[in-house]
Amino acid sequence: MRVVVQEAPFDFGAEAEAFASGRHDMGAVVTFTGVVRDFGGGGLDAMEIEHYPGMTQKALEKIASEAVERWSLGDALVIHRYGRMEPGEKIMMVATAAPHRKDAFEAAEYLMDYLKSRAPFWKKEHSASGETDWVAAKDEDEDALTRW
Amino acid sequence: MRVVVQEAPFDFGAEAEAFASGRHDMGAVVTFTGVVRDFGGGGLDAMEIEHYPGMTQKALEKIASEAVERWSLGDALVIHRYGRMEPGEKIMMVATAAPHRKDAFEAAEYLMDYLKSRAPFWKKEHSASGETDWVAAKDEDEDALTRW
Amino acid sequence: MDVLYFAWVRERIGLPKETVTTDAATVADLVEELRAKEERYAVAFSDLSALRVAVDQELTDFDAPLAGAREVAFFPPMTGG
Amino acid sequence: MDVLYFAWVRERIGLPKETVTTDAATVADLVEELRAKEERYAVAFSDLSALRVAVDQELTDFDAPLAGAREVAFFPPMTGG
Repeated sequence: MRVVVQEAPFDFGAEAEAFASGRHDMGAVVTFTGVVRDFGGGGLDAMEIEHYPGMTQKALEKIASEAVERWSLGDALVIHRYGRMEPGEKIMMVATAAPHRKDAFEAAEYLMDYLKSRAPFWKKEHSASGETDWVAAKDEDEDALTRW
Repeated sequence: MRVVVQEAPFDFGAEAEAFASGRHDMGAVVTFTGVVRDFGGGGLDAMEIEHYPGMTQKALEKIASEAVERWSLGDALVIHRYGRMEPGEKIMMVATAAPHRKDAFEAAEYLMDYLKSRAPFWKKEHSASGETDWVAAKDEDEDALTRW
Repeated sequence: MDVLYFAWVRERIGLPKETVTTDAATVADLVEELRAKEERYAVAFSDLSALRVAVDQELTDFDAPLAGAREVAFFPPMTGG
Repeated sequence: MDVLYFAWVRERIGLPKETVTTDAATVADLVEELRAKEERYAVAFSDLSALRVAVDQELTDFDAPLAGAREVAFFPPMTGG
């Protein structure tokens, strides 16, 4: 299990390849990557992500450990950035490895649902017109936790 | 949308990176990779995959098109190998891109469920002791289709 | 009409493909003709619930008509992914 | 005790961190003390349902006791991923 919190970009392809390689006992590998979206034609200039340095790493480790245990994962990976990112940049990724696809998918969705609403990150959008807005948490993201 | 059927290995990291890059309108990218498993300590020598050359490409294109339409995907990728593979080798991958994570996950699971039971591939296991066995289709894989 | 066999169906019948001249109206009729040909066909087609069929490279069922069909393929349930 | 603020809570109060001397028994008691300090605190803490709290870097709720706590953080619902 590996959990990384960093400001710098990460190499999604290399991380995905390294995570999926050399596994002889895990038949299924799932990855999820979140990308900064530009809503409608150049409206978004940048996304800024604030986090809680003392808490972030251990909150993510707790979420990842719970997923590994619950689905008997062979491995799990979480990488999450903070700081300023432009549209198209990758914000974060998770990866899960399990003997069967159902477990790998479920564990990745669990990681994402908890990262969305229980990891101490806050997104702020900087629009091209100079305005800034904190992204509001969505009820559907909070509701997503009830399935676990 | 891209569908590839080939005997040669594919570069999972490079494919995942290329698929996920430069998307300004799709916030969520999911990949799944299937790996040849060695069940219990060197029992499996190789996996051999037979397919139906005239049908495979179009069956996969149909499955992928249905996923793209149903979840309004920004893009979908399916790569599936045939021939002989050793434990640890990647058999296939799918990737989906959508504005939101729920759609990207669901579409990837849909692709996998249909690839398992509706694409003309047949797996044969070659054991280290020289025996060969056609892998039997699982009831649970057929049942998985009922959710869609 | 070309008739194709895959996986253990191919192995039991002993060939991947053959050309068959038939007036069979449906896939099921064709199966009856093949069963009557030789023991290895009778064995391969003994349990249709363990088989799948494609006509002109589209999955279908054993009731499917064969009028105009150029290619019929028999195989076990698929195990892709 | 260190009190930390994140996202718009930080912006409304105007600082990321301060040291507070308090006898507050619970998070809710601490909030009452902060609200009474200055208008900007009253505004930031006007609707607790829009806030989340962590004590010593663990998510908790406003009823949580503060005995022995070294760090309390207030912030809006998280938006990671």
